[in-house]
Amino acid sequence: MSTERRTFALLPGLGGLLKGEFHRWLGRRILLHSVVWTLLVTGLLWLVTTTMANIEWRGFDLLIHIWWIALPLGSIAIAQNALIEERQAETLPWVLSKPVSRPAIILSKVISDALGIILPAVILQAIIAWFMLPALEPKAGLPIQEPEFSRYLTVVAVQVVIVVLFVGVAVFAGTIFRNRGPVAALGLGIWMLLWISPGDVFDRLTLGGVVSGELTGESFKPITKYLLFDQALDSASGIYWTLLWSALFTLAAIGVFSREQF
Amino acid sequence: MTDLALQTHELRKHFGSTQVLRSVDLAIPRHSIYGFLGPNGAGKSTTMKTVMGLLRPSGGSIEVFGRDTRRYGPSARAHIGYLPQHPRFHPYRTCRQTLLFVAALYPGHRDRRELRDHADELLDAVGLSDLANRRTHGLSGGESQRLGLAQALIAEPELLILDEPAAALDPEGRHDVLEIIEGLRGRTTVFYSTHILEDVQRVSDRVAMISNGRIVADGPLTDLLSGDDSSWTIRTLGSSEAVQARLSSEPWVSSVDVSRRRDSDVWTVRLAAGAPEEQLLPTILADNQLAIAEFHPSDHTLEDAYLAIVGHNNEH
Amino acid sequence: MNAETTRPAIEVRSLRKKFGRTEVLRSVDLEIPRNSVFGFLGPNGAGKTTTMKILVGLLHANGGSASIMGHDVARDSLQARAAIGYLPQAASYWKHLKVRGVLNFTAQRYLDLPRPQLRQHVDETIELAGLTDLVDRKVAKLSGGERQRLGIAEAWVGRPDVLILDEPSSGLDPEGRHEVLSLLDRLRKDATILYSTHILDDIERIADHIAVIDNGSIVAQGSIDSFLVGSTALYSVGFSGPLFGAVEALQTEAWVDAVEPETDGRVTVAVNDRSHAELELLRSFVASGVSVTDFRPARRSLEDIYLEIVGADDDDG
Amino acid sequence: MTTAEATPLPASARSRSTGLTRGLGGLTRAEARRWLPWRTAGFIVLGLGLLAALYANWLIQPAKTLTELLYPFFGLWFALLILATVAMTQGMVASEISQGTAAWVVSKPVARPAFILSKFAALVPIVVVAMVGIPGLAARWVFSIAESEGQTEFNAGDLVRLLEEPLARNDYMPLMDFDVHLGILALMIFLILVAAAAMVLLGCLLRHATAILVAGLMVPIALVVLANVGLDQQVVSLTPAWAMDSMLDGIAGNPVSVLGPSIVATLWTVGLLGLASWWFNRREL
Repeated sequence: MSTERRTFALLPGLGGLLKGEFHRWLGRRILLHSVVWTLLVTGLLWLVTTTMANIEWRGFDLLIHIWWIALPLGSIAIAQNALIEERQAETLPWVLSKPVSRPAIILSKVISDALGIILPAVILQAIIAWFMLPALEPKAGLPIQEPEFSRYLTVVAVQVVIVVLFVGVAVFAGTIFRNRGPVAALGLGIWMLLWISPGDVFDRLTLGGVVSGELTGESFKPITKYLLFDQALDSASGIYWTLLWSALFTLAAIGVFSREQF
Repeated sequence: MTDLALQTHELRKHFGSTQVLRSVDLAIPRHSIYGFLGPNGAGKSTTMKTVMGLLRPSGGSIEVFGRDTRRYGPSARAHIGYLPQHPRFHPYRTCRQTLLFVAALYPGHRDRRELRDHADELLDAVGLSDLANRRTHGLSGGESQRLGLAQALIAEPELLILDEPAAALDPEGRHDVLEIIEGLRGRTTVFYSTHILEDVQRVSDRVAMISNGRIVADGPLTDLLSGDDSSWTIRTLGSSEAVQARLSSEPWVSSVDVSRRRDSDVWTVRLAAGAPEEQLLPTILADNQLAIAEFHPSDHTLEDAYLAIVGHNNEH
Repeated sequence: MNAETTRPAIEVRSLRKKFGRTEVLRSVDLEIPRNSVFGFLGPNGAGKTTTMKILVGLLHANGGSASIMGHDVARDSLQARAAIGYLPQAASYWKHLKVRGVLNFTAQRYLDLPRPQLRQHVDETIELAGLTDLVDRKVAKLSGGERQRLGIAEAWVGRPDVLILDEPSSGLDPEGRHEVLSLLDRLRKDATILYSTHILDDIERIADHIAVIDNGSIVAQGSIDSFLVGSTALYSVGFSGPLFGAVEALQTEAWVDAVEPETDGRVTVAVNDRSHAELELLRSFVASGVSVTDFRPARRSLEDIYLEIVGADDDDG
Repeated sequence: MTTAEATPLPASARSRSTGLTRGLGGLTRAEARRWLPWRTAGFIVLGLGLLAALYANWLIQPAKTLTELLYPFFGLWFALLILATVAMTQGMVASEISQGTAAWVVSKPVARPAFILSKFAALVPIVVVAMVGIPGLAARWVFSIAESEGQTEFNAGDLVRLLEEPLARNDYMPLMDFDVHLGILALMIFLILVAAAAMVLLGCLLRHATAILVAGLMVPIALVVLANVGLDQQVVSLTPAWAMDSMLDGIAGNPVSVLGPSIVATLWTVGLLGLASWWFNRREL
């Protein structure tokens, strides 16, 4: 009763909210996600590398392709829930009646979901692939190029940026839509847009220049060329810009959410 | 430190063109148990939600322990435990985890084991100890309400705001809730809304009534309950028109109202000032066939006071 | 009347239901006569909602049978549901609908009427439930009491033979409760009403039959009079002045079990025949010359009986 | 409340049908009203937006040939459509169950299969018109501009200039026959129907939204894998992957077979919906 209340926290309640979210991730959930991600990413990598003799991608380049499909879709599938789930269960007014600030709710969702994807889908898979692919070379039929470690780290960092972007987008969409459908559709639309990457200016202001590739008729994305062919990363600025975009989406989410009434 | 736990000043709220709160002035003294009454739609829940920061006020001010909630929203809420009208919880947490989650949202550090014991005590107090490890998904309305009360209490707040804490409960559950509120007397300020006037009469010290977005009565319970006592309630079985007619014709009877309640008639007989009250019973008993199930001075209850005040207010 | 029309509106025979290993309904038997108002009582978690959900086909029983207007709820669920209007405990509707939209949708599910007649029908229901000012309000924006009124209107708009209402008056203010009760009272001539509640006062006011469920079994059932008659009843009499041997006079009466003078100027009289007591108890006092100021049942009868029934059952379990 | 007497009901007012589809018509209309207008508009914007983006891509990077453009155009368009379908239909059943509105609807005298089928029935016209029809015709229009070398009322001088080089090189794929174009569109519709039916089934089986979406996203991926993995053609012909295979053929400029794959896809759709109805029928709410 007599506990002195700290009243000057920067984001009141963020610690408790994060604890709650992490508590939810811990245990069976993170295990399940790790298993599913491993099947989807390195499992598929293993399958293709060892069984499909006539495919031209079979090493780290294929890993990048799989990531580019799995990470945005997975991030959207997971983060679309962040607010919609609470809306549908009508728990937001309850949480908001506690001493928590609204930005803390948005941030706790972005941070916990991003970490919940980055750890099993990026970090874990990067480690598995790093050791698995060279070991698969005898079965693969073709030589597997091994990248420089520092470049590999950069590529992994780009994947983190991708996850943060799509989590930010999905959480933002959750503040303006009331159903999962449009939330997921907005995320998928942005993913497609990056894939199509309609031009230089767009490329420089987004990840487009780093991750697009197919439409130019070349089989390799710029980031694959960076990893395996020692080429420079054309629009590295896109990575920083994309981090900025993620921050902007998160701030927009905070702005919209702060005005909502329950 | 101010002596008021909660104070609102000319609080207003409209949704579009609908004025829900016209001007709500509340002053809830520290450590009081304050009942909040009013018809559905009068603005009780809106007032509470506005205090909790779930709705933005259209005008006026709210202070919790002397602090304006618009500037100090989260830190004001650190002193409040709130039970919404229809409590909902994260379906993936168990009842105990829900309490621990809420406790973690309040500032200040508490020993984990102590907190867990506290959570179990509260679950026991609201009668949910059997469900401590059940997920909140699929709790019945009554169970949710009990858990809602427990989570409002877990951080040991200095002000409890309870929106109809007993609405979904059976008589036993209602009794438990009243007992919990009673047990907080002198330590915590309780501001709660209810429709069950009996409950208010049992535990509140003070009552505010709201109607049409305005506070229409406010004060100690005893003030509201003092009234005239020259009215009698009689419940009879069987035909009684003759007696009623005879009674109505007596000069000292000012009115006889009869309402039918299942198989019996409930009469409300008002006597003129200075009437010979001892005459009433013999006059009625003159009819040999009339069976009388009840005969007593009308309880001047909160319900009467409520209906008088709210009904009066609604006419204007 | 032939046999078909005299059968009970709702018949439930040794209904059982388990969730996992938890037995929620052990054996529920109900017989609800047509055009009765049937109050369903019992503590939270006793099985009221589960029973109702089985009747509406939302849950499947593990044993026993139930029928509505002669239609088995498992085999002929559609016909059974066509005869039921149901108000669940926390009713939720599509959030994009307005009040009229909800009622239109439901009316169309039940009734095969041309549009203008259907509309007239919905309008009547709206008026009956006092929703006229709210027809264009989105469901999500309704207050608790308004939502409850919509729920009852929604259950009734299809003009079903049977209304199954799960706590129709919970969350309502005294006026609203009164309105709901008088609405039910008006519907009783057109429908059979089964409703659950915690508020015993509501039952006393309009129910003609009641059943009490506890721990998944029906522990008492019958017409409300059968509950009130035959049991020992206590009356409390307040007086001013002396008693003039009224106590002794009463003790000789056959319908009096005991007379206990209390310390606070009252006398408690235990009787075994309510109607005798109502006719003669007061007269006996007055005849002895006692000035009676207050005469009332010492305990609220139904609450008393309810607590006795539920309490006794809890002791067994 | 008033004491107004209710108008008595004519005896014929109670509808008596007791079939498995009782209430289907009304539920479908109610469901379609939910899709209109916003969600449908969303789909149209999405479809046309993709078209515009591809078009912009084409304008900005003029060095490409039409062959390189057509294949990704149809491929990406289809990918987007099927993903959008999956995204928009993921909550169709599951969130109604979790929010209790499914229980509300089936407490009325409607057959439970009708509840499931109405979800699907309302979707079909929207898929056909908004997601395939309108963008499909728009695409046809764009391609015919390209082929006629700008000889249309859409006289975009810049476009013609940008296209001159690849056209002059004469290495573009000629505009596909209109019936091939239609065949591709038809196969798209059938594939999307299979995906939507799969989403309905997943919505009945799974509780968690993430699980539904992930499983739903696996459906088109599985179809692509099945169509490409080099299975025996007879096995492929038993699955909707036949339609996928056939559609990819058409996109690549080969003759496209529509009838067989359409029938197989229809059978799968019916089967998935039947399974969903059966499952939902025995589910407790």
